[in-house]
Amino acid sequence: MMERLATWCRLKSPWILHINAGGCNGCDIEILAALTPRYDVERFGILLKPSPRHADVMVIAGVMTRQIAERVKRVYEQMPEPKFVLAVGACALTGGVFQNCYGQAMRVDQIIPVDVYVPGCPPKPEAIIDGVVKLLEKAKGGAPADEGRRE
Amino acid sequence: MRAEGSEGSFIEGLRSELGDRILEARVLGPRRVAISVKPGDHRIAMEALKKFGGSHMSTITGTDMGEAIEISYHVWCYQAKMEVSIRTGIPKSSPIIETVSDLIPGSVLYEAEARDLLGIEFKGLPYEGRLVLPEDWPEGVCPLRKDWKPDWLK
Amino acid sequence: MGLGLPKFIPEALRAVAKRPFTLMYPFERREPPEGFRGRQVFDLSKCINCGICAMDCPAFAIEMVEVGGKRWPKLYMDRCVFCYQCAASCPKNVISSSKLYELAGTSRSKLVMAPEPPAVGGDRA
Amino acid sequence: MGTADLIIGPQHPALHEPERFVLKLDGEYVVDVVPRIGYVHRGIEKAAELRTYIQDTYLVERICGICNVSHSLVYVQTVESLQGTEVPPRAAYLRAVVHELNRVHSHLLLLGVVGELFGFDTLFMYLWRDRELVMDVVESITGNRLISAFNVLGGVARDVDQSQVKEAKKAMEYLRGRMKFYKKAFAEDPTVEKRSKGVGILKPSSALDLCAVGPVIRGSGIKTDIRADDPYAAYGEIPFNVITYDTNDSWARFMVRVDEIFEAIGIIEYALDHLPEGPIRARFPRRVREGEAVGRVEAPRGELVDHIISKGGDKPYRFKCRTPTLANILAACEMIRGGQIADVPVSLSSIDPCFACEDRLAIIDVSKGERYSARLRDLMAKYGASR
Repeated sequence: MMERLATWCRLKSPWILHINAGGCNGCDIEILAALTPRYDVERFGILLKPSPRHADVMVIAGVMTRQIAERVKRVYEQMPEPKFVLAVGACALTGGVFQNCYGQAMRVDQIIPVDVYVPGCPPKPEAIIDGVVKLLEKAKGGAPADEGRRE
Repeated sequence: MRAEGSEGSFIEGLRSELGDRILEARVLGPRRVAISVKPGDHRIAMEALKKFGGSHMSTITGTDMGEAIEISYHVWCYQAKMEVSIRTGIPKSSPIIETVSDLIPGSVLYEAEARDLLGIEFKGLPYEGRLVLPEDWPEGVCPLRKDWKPDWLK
Repeated sequence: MGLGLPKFIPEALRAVAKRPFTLMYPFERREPPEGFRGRQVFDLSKCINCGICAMDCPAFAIEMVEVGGKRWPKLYMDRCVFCYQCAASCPKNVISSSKLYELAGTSRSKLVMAPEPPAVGGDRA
Repeated sequence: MGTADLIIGPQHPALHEPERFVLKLDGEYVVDVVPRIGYVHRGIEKAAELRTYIQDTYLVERICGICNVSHSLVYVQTVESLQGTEVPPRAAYLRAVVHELNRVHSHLLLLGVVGELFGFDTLFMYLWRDRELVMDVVESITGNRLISAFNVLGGVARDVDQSQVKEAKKAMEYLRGRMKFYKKAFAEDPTVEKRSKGVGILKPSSALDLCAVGPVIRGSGIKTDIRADDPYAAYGEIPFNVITYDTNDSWARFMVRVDEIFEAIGIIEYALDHLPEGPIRARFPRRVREGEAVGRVEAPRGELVDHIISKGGDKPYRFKCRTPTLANILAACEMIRGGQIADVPVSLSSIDPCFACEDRLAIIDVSKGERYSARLRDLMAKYGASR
C-alpha cells in the first residue's frame, strides 16, 4: 500500500538532476530549454534540482571524459533509491563523433546503469520529454526492468 | 603606425625592421602573412610587430614535424589589419624556447596548453602545472606528438 | 526605495491576458518543419552497396553488414549525430530524412536499424 | 584570519570549456585567481588529425553546441582558403545569415542566464521564450534546432526558399520589437543596474594586454570586430556597426550583446533581401593540397581561430582551434580580482562561459583545513542572490 503510494508520488513529481559529463552543451541547452516556457516540463511536476540527494532521475548528457567519469559515479551513488538515469544525446549513448578520442573514458552505461536512451544530436526538447515519459512508464512497472541495465 | 595595406608591402615593412632575421616570408591569403625566424629571434620579431599594432596573440600552434617541433605564433596587428604567423622550429630532442608571455601577457594559457600537449618547455612561463590534460594522465606523454597514438590505433 | 517601477510588471500583466505560450507536448504534437533531420529512411532498392556512407560518417554510425552475399548499410542510431552527410555522399540518393524524432528507447539494441535489402526479403514489392 | 582558498568548479554543465578557478579570499574580497581548465578535454585536435576533412566538419561543430555555426564556418573557410576554392555568392550570404541567427540565439541565451544569476527569473523566462522564435527559424533553415550541419566544404548544405525567407523576416521583425523592450529593461531596470554596474571592471589597457576578444574587449571601448576588420563570407558587402561601450564593467558587456542582437537582425534582413541567385555549393575535392591556412571568425563569444596544416591527402596534418572562451579566461580573472565573492558569478558570466548555471564549489578554509562542498546556487543564496 505504502509502496504504491510512494510510486504514485514519484510519478507525479520526478525531480531531476542534470549532469554534463563533458559534452558540447548542445544537449544541455535543450534540456534547459525543456524547462522554459515553450515546453515547460514543470507542468508534469518535474523540477530541476541542484543536489543529487533530492533527485529521482539523473539526466546525463555529454561524453564521459576521463576527468569527469569518477565524479559522475560519485554523484550517482549519492542519489537515493530508487533512482533512474536518462542518457541524452549521441555523446552520452556511445560517444557520437567523439568515439575513440583520447579524452573519452567510456560510455555512460559502462559507468552507471541507464534506463532510457534518447538519441539525437541534440535531441529536440520534445524528444527529451518523450524520453521522460517513457522513463515514467518504465517506473510505473514497479521494479526497474533489467533490460538495458548492467552490473 | 601604418595604414591598411597589401600583404606584399606589409612584408616589405617587416623586412625593413627585421632585415636578415626573416628566413622566409610567405603570403597565406588575404590579410594572412607567415614569416619564419630562428628560435630566439621570435621575441625580436614580436617586438617589431608592436610597431604595426601587433599586440593581440590569436593563438600559438605547436606542430610535430618529425625531427623538429614547429611553433607558430599567430599575432593580429590592430593597425595594419594583418594576421602574422611567426614560425620557428626547435629540435624535438630538446624542445626549449623562451616565453613571450612577458611581451604579450595574454599568451600564458596558449603556452601552457602547448606545454601540456606537445611537451614544449617555455623558459620563464609563469603558469605552473597542468592546464588541459587530466590529472591521471601519465607524466611526459604528449598526445599531440605524432609518435603518440591512441589505444585503438595501436 | 527610489528604485522606480520595475519594467517587468506591466509586461507580466500583459502576458496573463495572452494565450499560453507552452506547447502541450506530448498531448499535442507539433509537426517539425519541412526538411527536419529526423530518423533516416533507407530506400535499399536503389543501393549499390558502395559503402561511401559508412566511410564518410563522422560518428561511425553506419556499418556495412553482409546480408545475402552483399554488403548493406546498418545504422546505429545511438551513435548517429543526424548530420546527413551520408545522404549528401550517397551517389544514388538512398537515404532520405523523415520527421520522426521520438526515438527514445529503453535499450541500445533497440536503436539499431538493421538493413532490409530488397533481394533477401524475397517478396518485397 | 589570513586568506582562504575557494575552489570554483570543475563540474560545469553549461559550458564547452569547464574551468576551475582557485580564488584566494580575504574576507569577502578576492585577492587572486588561478585558472585550471581542461575538464572537457576530449582530444579533438588529435581526433581531427585521424579523421578525414569531411568527417572533421561535423567533429568541429561539436566543439561547442552553442556556437556550432561559427566552429564549422571557420573550419570550412580555412580548408577552402587552403585549397583556393571560391564559395558561390549565394552560399556566402546564407552562411552569414545562419551565423547571425546563431549569434542572436547565443546572446539571448546568455542574457537569459544572466537574468537568472541576478535572481531575476522573469527576465530569464521571457528571454528564453522569445529565443524559441529564433530556434524555429534555425530549425526551418537548417533542419535542426541547435547543431546546424549547414556549412559544408565548398558552400552550404541546403538552400532556402521564399516561404522560409518570409518566415525568417517576420520572426526578425517581431524579435526587434521585443528586443527594444529588453534593451530598456537592461538599460534601466534597477535589479540589473545594482547587480552589474561597476562590477568586474576590465580596463581597456588590460583588455588589450590580456588579448581579450569579442564582446569583452568591445565592452572596454576598443573597436575591433573581425567581421569588419577581416571580413569573411559576405560581411564585406553587408553594412553594420561595431558596437562598443566604454564603462568597462559587466553591464557594458551585456549591453554590447543586446545591441549586437539589433545589428545581427539588421544583417539577417539585409542578407535575405540581397540574397544573390545561383548555386549554393562549389565542387570540393576529398583530397586537399599541401599548405597551411589560418582562419578567423567573430563567433558570438569573440575571435575564433583555426590553423590547419596540410601535407596533402584527405586528412589534415595538424588542426588547431582556439576558442574564444580560452582567450577570455585571463580577462575574467582580471575582472574577479579585487571584487567580492558575490560578484564572481556576474563577472564570469559577462565573458559568456555560461559559467554559473550549475556549478559546484568546494570551499577550503585554509586556517581550519576543513573541506565543504557546496553548489554555486547555495553559495549565491548565502551571498545575497535569491536563488
